[in-house]
This record gives sequence, structure tokens and C-alpha cells, in this order.
Amino acid sequence: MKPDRALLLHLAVIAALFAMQYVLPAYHQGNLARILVLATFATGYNILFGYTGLLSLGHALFFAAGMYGAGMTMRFLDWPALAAFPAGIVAATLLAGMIGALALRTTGVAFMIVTLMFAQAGYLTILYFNEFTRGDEGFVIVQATRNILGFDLSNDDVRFVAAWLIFSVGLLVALAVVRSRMGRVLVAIRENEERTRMLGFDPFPYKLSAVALSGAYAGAAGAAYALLFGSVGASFASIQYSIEPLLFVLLGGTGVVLGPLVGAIVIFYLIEYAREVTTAYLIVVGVALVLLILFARKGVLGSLRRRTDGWLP
Amino acid sequence: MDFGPQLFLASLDGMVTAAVLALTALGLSLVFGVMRVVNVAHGEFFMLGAVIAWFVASNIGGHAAIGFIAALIIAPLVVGAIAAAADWIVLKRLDYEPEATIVATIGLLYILQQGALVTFGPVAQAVEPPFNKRIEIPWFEGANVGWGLFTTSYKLFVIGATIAILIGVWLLLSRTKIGLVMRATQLDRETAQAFGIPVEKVYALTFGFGAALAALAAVLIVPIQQADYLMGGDPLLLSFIVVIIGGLGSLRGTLVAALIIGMSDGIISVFFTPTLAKIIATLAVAMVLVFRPQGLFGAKAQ
Amino acid sequence: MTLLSARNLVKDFGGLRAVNVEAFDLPAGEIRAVIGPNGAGKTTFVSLLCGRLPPSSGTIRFEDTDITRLPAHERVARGIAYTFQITSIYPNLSLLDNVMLPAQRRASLNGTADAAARAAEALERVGLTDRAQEMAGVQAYGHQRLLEVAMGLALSPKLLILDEPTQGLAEGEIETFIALIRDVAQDATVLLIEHNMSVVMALAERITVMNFGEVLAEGTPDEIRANTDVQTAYLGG
Amino acid sequence: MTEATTPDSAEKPANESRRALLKGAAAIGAVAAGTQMLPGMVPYIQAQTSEPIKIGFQVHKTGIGAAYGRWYDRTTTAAAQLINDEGGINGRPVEIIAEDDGTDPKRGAEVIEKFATQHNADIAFGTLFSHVVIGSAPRAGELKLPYFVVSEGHHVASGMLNRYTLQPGITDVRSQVQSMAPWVADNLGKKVTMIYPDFAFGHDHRDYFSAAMEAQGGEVVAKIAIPPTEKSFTKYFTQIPRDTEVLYHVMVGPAVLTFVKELGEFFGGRGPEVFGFIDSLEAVDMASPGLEFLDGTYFWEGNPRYAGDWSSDHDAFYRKAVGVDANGASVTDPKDISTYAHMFGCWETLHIVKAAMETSDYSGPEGRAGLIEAVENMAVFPHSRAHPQGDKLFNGRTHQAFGHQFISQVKDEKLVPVHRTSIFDSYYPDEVDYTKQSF
Repeated sequence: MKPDRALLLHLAVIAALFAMQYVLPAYHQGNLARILVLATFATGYNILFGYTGLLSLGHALFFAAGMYGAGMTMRFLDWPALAAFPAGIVAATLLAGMIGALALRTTGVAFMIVTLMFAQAGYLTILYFNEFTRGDEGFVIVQATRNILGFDLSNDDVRFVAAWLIFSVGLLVALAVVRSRMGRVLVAIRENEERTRMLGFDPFPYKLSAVALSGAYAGAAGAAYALLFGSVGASFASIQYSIEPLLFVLLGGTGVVLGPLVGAIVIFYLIEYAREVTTAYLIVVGVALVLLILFARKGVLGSLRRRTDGWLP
Repeated sequence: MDFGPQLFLASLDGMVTAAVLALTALGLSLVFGVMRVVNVAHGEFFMLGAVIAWFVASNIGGHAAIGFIAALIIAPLVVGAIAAAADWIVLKRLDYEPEATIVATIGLLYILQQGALVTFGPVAQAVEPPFNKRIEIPWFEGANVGWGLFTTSYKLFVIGATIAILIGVWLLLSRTKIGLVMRATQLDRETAQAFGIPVEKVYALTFGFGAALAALAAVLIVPIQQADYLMGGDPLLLSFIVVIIGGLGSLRGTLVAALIIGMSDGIISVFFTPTLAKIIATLAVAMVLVFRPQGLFGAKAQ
Repeated sequence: MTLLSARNLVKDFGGLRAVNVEAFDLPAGEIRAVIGPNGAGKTTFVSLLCGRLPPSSGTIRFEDTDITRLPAHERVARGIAYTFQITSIYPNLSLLDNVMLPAQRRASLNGTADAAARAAEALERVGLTDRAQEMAGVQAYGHQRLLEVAMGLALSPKLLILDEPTQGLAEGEIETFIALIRDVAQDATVLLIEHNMSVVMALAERITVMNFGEVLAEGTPDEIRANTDVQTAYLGG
Repeated sequence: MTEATTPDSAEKPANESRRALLKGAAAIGAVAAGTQMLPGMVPYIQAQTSEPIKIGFQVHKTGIGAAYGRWYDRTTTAAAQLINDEGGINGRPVEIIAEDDGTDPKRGAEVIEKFATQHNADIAFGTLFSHVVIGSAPRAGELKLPYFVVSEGHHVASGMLNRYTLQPGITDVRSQVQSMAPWVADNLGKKVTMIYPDFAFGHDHRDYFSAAMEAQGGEVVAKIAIPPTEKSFTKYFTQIPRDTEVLYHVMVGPAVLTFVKELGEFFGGRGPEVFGFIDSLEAVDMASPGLEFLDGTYFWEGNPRYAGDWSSDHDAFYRKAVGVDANGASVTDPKDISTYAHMFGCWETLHIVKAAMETSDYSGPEGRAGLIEAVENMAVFPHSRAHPQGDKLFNGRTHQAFGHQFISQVKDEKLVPVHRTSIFDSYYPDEVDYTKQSF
């Protein structure tokens, strides 16, 4: 039997990322931990946008749901981190499922605006209940409680490994999903929804699953962010955090499993270097979006894939 | 304060909000109606209008009115030109494909906002109003306490100027050739093209005009608020709400909705906290799109 | 045995009555052609049958079950397959992936694990096996039409609805196509909208003629050929 | 100007921290009298050979905090310049490494990380807005990077943060607010309506001022919260009850000028006494058109913006060093108004860092714990060039400084101090003891 080239490639990437902690200086190791958490967020977003063709502008809400799901259970119910993390994922998945069920009654531009509006309402809700959420100011998750099975998540090396682990699991799950029957149907819905319906597939549960799954990824990333970096706040629910995963996916390559990772790394360091030059570093985000949409719709890996006979999943 | 005057003052404040919102949302609605483009950068055109007004006013000496009038002319023209250029350089090449244009206008949003940060700076700046006389409202309350019962001449001017501009826009759209061409393009792009209408130019013009309306609204409001590079977010969100509740692309619906949303922004804050009001409004927008996509005031589409 | 029947089937678009069919019966095993001038409501009619459009009123029965309210995908599950008039394939997927989807659907409906074999067989039947790994979007038009049919076949339908399958095909391709449909008809009922009368005459056992949304006539090819109403309708009389 | 005296002993709670403070207070006089000390006396030879001490400066260059950031930046640069001119710290020059935090908590944390691991900064310092401090402090604690904030938020002393986060250079909201209440109740009125921004900072105002006012026998008759993103305000003012004797206002963000203008138009020269926090007008010219109504109203000031006979020589020196004129504006641009009531905190904090590094003989990152202990052991900051705002007491357990507050009245478009509170007016019981936390 032929070796599974795609699986081997992804495992190699995962191994290489792990090795990075021995190579990178502390500062870049810290950056990479952050990037991996955000890339996990974007990997889920890619399942929805890249593979299913649904462009959401509201995923910050699910990221925040994960963050608050973990943060609030720890703050008010004194849950241990080990329980708070899945609580964040569950909160985000349920929320994504509910909002998906409503938003999926619309398509295209309306879907984008509906998701945007729900996310905005969510953001305002966090501000509204600021007696509990501490609103924009946010709150700190006490360092002593941030440990799982005796591992101190605030330790730089543990944090890196935790971020790497979450990303790796997310990446392999994404790979499995897109290569499964379900993944094939998601792509079919993206390519031609009407045709897919007439082949006997009901698109709705597939699309809903994609929304919920991407919500679960967002929730995992948000909960991980809270646990690894210790602070929870409303600004993580703002529109900027809905645009980030979109940007990562567009740049890295829509509908390529490794795309979001590439996108997150490139954008992170682009902004990092832009900061040295100007205070208006976010202009990088704007220019990148416009150039990508004009000239490189498939992103870095999307273009690469075309030259590799499309075996890259 | 008694309930009567309290409601009256809130309504007056709401009228000013509604006026500015009507102009801004009209621009967004026009662009969506004619071009089917959802312009996420619309709030940044509003911001640019305010920022340019500050540049103009602070570089022209003399009485505040001179700077203000100059800004009233220059800001919409400059912003319109920038928008038309953005249409020509970016949106046209995307062939106005809906999702791609949204992504592109998000990019534009960042470019304009960060551009303003570089040129204008991060600190809010005030523009002096041409006139701003406090006008007592003859309303007797209890022992005839005077404070609080007032409006200003400039607020009344904003309301009046907006009505004048809206009438102007209506005349432009209904009585002039350019308005006819825009409406024809809105109805059917292909047919319009077949009849020799230069659709691309109409689009650039429409996009510029929509942005100019936002800029104009900003120039009107900046003397009683302030210019600030992050000010585009709120008008964008509110315009979205107005345009969607009013029915996408329906100009009449947009105006009605602007009046309702603007007025209620003032009046709701008498009863509820404004954050709660905004939560309700955004959820309402989402629900309208989900269950009644033609808007609350639009006719049922076929 | 009647496989599919429709009674008082009406579809209105605003004020326009696009379809108004009092009675339509399709026996199992038959090859039926639906013909009629442009705008006669043929595509709308079959769209009602396969569930792409909901009817304004009336009933549709399939294998003695009322399917009027069933969504399209459930009708597909029951054995109704539809191929589009305007080629509707997945241009960015390989031919094999295109047929894998319906094959996978049928396999999971049947509770079997033979999706890959089904897909291969469907491509084999339309003669596209050699191109299985190529992208669908870059294929010649004729091959795309065949792929469209193969996607229908991979569903192993009881009823295959073909909407103008030969439109735009070359002479030689049409010959192949006719042979293919004869082969398919051995174990499926075929409902065919077709403009090319030679194809209709070569394949159809019975013909339904539509005009202004209504059934104008129905009968064997010979009967239809002789029908003056049909001649008037076609000639614009 | 009236000067609050230390309240007589009958009112004093006899707790231990209180006693410690009083001891410190007694010491102030002694230290201040004894010294005008040391600048330039540090060994010169060492300075030639040593690496600079790197201070990571987290600053709001962009985002809603930019007006503050600009002046925090200038103040910090001036302070570092002075310290270097006088021989640096332990003979080593100070290098300020400024990074924009975008007034964003996530970026704030990244900036802290960058200081610790990329720039190898000795300490981090700076920033005002609470959410950035709260987003950054956990990282500082984990990276064991001393983090000196100039935020005036109550989050340090409330115990929310950690041992590595300190606020020795500026007083916090709780003490500012609480020390205003007696004067307001005695001089302006007992029925107060509060207007404040609807987030944690405003809620601290609401909660602590209400409590303090009640303790004075006063009453808060209405509490009006305004979302920080609001652009027009008259509709909120209509909720001010007619029997209000004092209107208490505090606002932040880019719309502060609009806020104050509309307030003035609303009252039209009549209405209740008005008492505000200068936050409502930081970086805003008192002579702006539309602010005429402010004449005669009162403001809290952390440090008086206008120079006058109330100004000390220390303040004059500091003012000149930062480049601020007698009206609180930039010496190069009279329209560029400083955030004078807050920014002294940067100056004073850097001097505290210098003093603590010298006490603990700080020579590198391994000395960070010692540095923090040195700060914790400080109790008194005498009024001096290093502390131009006035003398302060520092509570090492809560990592928070306590100092004098000013109440100024607007006269002829200038702020004239009329009252300076006692340090003890601002004191409250400990809510945390950071010294019990391990390093």
C-alpha cells in the first residue's frame, strides 16, 4: 500500500513544531505558543469557510464563549482547569449550534451580516453584564489555579507544549474530517449546494455541523488562551477577533488544512515587523486583505497545492 | 426633571442622531441598492469626513464659519474621490462579487483607519461650530426651575440642513439624468449596459456619492462631537442596522428606519441603559435578516 | 405498476401559473419523454417531481407513498435522481470525486460499503474511467454531460430524470448516449425532457407533450406524431 | 487653599497598618528635612563600563488611550534623561524601550513578553488603562518581571494581581474618590448625582464614592452610567433629579470634550454645584469654546495643571524638565495640553525604581526579587524633585501608594487649587498582602 503522504506531511509539521521549542529563543517560543492557539482557532474557521464555503464574521463570539466558559467557571464555581477547559469548548459549541441554526436560514452576504450582528450582540452582552464579566477591563485567572494534572500552565515550556498539543490535536482532527465522507460533502456543498442536495444530501445538518465544529475549535482556542495567558476580557469578543481567523485562512490558503498555520505565522510576524516602522501597523491587515482578495484568492498553500496535483488536503 | 420635558429633550437629541444617521445610512443603502455591494468601510468614510473637516477648519483662519463652510464642500468631495478611486482600483476588479467585496472593504476599513492614524494622529480633535447659541425652551416646570430645558441653534441647524440635503438627494435621484441612470442600473445592470449606460462609471460615481454622504454627515456632526480616527465603528454598525431594518436598498425604508432608530436611541435611554438598547437592536437586525430578509418596511420580494 | 403519479399539480409564480397538470402517471420500467415548446413548463414540472421546487397545490406519489411534502434529498433517498439541464457538476473536483458523492450516499442508504465500486462502475458505464483523476471543470462539454449522467447513475435510482441531456452534444456523442440510456432503462425508469426529436423517437416508449404548463397530449411516439394539436403547438399554429 | 490636617486620634481605627502609616508620616518630616540628596554622587567609573539598565515602557501610543500615552511618553523620557544626567542607576545608564500596547490587553501581554524575552528588560513599566494592566499583569508575574504600573486603577490594591505588579507612583481610584467625599459634603452639598462611565473604572467611582458620601451623612440621589462609546450626552443629563445639590462627573475616552460641553449647555449657568474628576478634561484646553460654564465649578486633580503660588520648586523643576508651560500645555505648542493630573506618576515611579535599585544593589535580572522587596520596604516618599506632586506613603503589602489629592476651582479658564487633602483621607484597610506571596 502507498504510504499516506498527506498524513506523513502533517505529522512531520507537528514534529517540527515540537522541535521548535529547542531551537527558538524564548521570545519567539512565546510568540509561537500564541500563534498556535490562534492557528487552532483559524483551523476550525477553515473547516467552515475554506471547506464548507460559509464566511462568518462572528467567530470572535465563539472564541469569547470558550474564554468566558473556562474563565467564569473557574472564577465563580472554582472549577479546576481540567474541567474548565472542556466547559469552554462546550459553551462555544452550543452557542455556535444555536446561532448556526438561525443564521443558516440565510446565505451569502446575509449570512455574513447575521453572524456579525450576533457577535456584536454577544460583545455588548458581555459589556452589559460587566458586574460579572468585568467588561472591557476583564479579570485575571489566578496563576495558582492554572494547572492541569500538576502541570503549571503558566510555565513557559509547559505553556508551549500545551499550545502545541491543542493545535496538533486540532490539526489531525481537521485532517481526518476533511478526508472523511463528511469532508467530501462539505466541499460538495461549497462547490455546488444545489447539486449536492439533488444527490440526496440534506445540506443543513452538514452546514450546522461545520458551524458547531468551527465553534468548538474557537472555544478550545479561547479557553486555552484564558488558561495559558491568564486573562479574560471583553475585547476578545470584538470584531477584530472575527477578522483575524478570516485573514489567516485567506493568506495561508482557503481549504488547505495547513493553511491557517501558515497564515497565522506570516501575519503575526508581518505585524511584528510593521510595528518597528509605524504605529499604524494594522495597515498590514488591510493591505493583506485587499491584495489577497485581488490577486491571490487561494493563498500561499492554495497556490502551492495546484502545483502538487492537489494531493495536499 | 418632569417626564414631559425629559422626553422632549431626549427626542430632540434623537432627532440630531436620526439626521446624521439618515445621511450616513442613505449612502450605505444607495451603494447597496445600485451596486449590491455591502460596504464595510462606510464608517471610515464617515471618519474621514470628520478628520478632513478638522484639517480644513484648522488650516483656514478667520471666523469658524468660514472653515466650516469650506469643510462642508471640501470633505465630501475628497472623500467621494477617494471612494471612487477605491471602487475603480479594487472593487471593479473583483467584478463586485458579493463576498469578495466584503473582504476587500474590510481591508479598506483598516487601510483608511490606519492612514488616518498616521496623518491625523491618535488624539481626538475638536472643530469649532460656526454658531452655537443656547436656546431656552419655554417650558414651565414645578417651581419654574430653568436648567436643562434648552437646545442649541447648531443642533437645530443640523436637523434643518439634513432635511435640505435629503430633499436635494431626492431631487437628484428623481429629476436628473444622473439619478435616472443610477436607478436604471439598480433595476437591471445588464439591460442598462445594453442601453449604452457606462455601468462601471455609474458604479464608481455611486460608490463615491455614498461615501460623500457619510462624509457630509460627519462634517455636520463634528462641531458638536469630535474627530477621532476610531470613530467609524458606531456609524457603521448603526447604518447597517438602519439599512437592514429599512429593507436592503430601499431608500424610503432607510429614511424611516433612520428616524426610528435615531429617535429611539434618544428615547430608549430614558427608560433603559443604552447598551441594552443596542443589544436589542443588533439582535433585531439578525432576526430580521433571518426571518424577514426584505426588511420591516420592504415589500415582499418575489 | 405505477412508479410515480401526480394529481392536480399546480405551480404558481406570483400571478403566473407555470404548471397545471391534472394527471400524470409513469409506470415502472418505462422510458418517458416530456416534450414541448420553450416555456411550456417542462423543467418546472420535473422540478416539482424531484423536489427542487415545492408545488403550490396538488399531490405527488412515488411507489404508492405521498411524497408531496418531502424535501428533495429525501426523494433522492427514495430513488429519484435528477440531472440538471445546465451542467451542474463540481468543477474543482476530480471526476472520481464527483461520482463518489452520490455513490457514497447510496452506499450509506443501503448500509453497504461499496461506494468506491459504485463510483467506478458509474464512470465505467459512461466511459470516463480513463479520466477518473482529472478535474471535472477542464473536461470537454460532452464529457461533462456524461459525468452529470454518471452522477445520477451512481445513485442507482429507480427513477432517473434527465433534463435535456443531449443538449450541445455532437452527433457521435448522441449515439453513445442513446445506447447508454437503453442500458440504464434495463433496471430503472427514465423520465427525459428532450428537444432533439430523433433522440425522443429513438428512446421514448411514451411521450408527454406539454404546452402552457398543461399536458397537451400523451401517447406513443406514433400517436404523438399524428396528433394535430401537437403539430399546432410546435408550429405555433 | 485649605490644608487638611491629620484627623484627630479619636477617629482613627487602631489597626496595625494604620499605625505603620503614622510612623511613616512622622518620618516624612525627618527625611525631607534631612536631605536634598545624592544626585551626581554615584561613582562615575562604573558608569563607563556598565551595560544600561533596560526599562521596558509599555505605552498607549494608539487606541483610546493615546492622549495619555503621548504625555506618559514625554514624562518618562524626561525622567530617564534626568536620571542619566545625574549618573544613572548604580552608575549604569537607563535605557527606555518603548512599545505600543495599542490600548489592547492582548497586545499588552505580548509587549510584556517582548520586554522579558526579547529585549531582556530589567523591569516593565508604564500604561494607564485598567484592561491593559489586567491583561498584562499575569504575564509579568509568570515571567517574574517587575511591572510598575501608573494606572490609578484599584486592581493593584484590591489583590487581583500579583507580587510582581506594583503601583508606587500614583494613588488609586478608591483613595482618590474617598478623600473627596468629606470636602464635597462640607462645602458643596449632601445630595449628589453621579455620572460615570459604565465600566469597571466608573463602577469603582460609584461604589467607593457612594459609601464615602454616606459616611459623611450625604446621599447619592441618582447614579447615571454612560457607555464609554457614547457620543452624545444630553439625554442622560435629563435624568439628573431636580433636588440634586452636587453633580459629580467623571468621563474618559475620545468624547470627553463633548461631554463637558453638553453638560455646560444643559445647565446654562444655573443648576447644582458641579464637581468633576479632571479625567473628564485631561488633555483638553480649559479655554476651549463652549467650556465657559465651567467657571466656578470644581475638579479633582492628581497634580495641579496650572502653575501658581501653590506650586513648589519641585513642581517647577519637573514641569520644566518635561516641557510643560505654566498653563499645563506643551512649551512648543500651547494647544497641546498635557495630562498633568496623572503623568507625574511616571516621573515618580522611575525615581522609585532608581531608589529601590540602589537600595537593593540591583545588578541584573537575578536581583528582581530583591528589587521588589526593596520597594515593599519603602514607606515614605518625601516631597522632592523625585516626587514633585507631594509626599506619599507606600503600603508594601498592597503595593499601593497613598498621597495628597487636590481640589481645584475653575477661575478665568484656569484651575486654581482650593484644597489639598490629607494623606489619611485617602487611606483604607488592606485588601491583600502581596508580601505573603512567593516570588
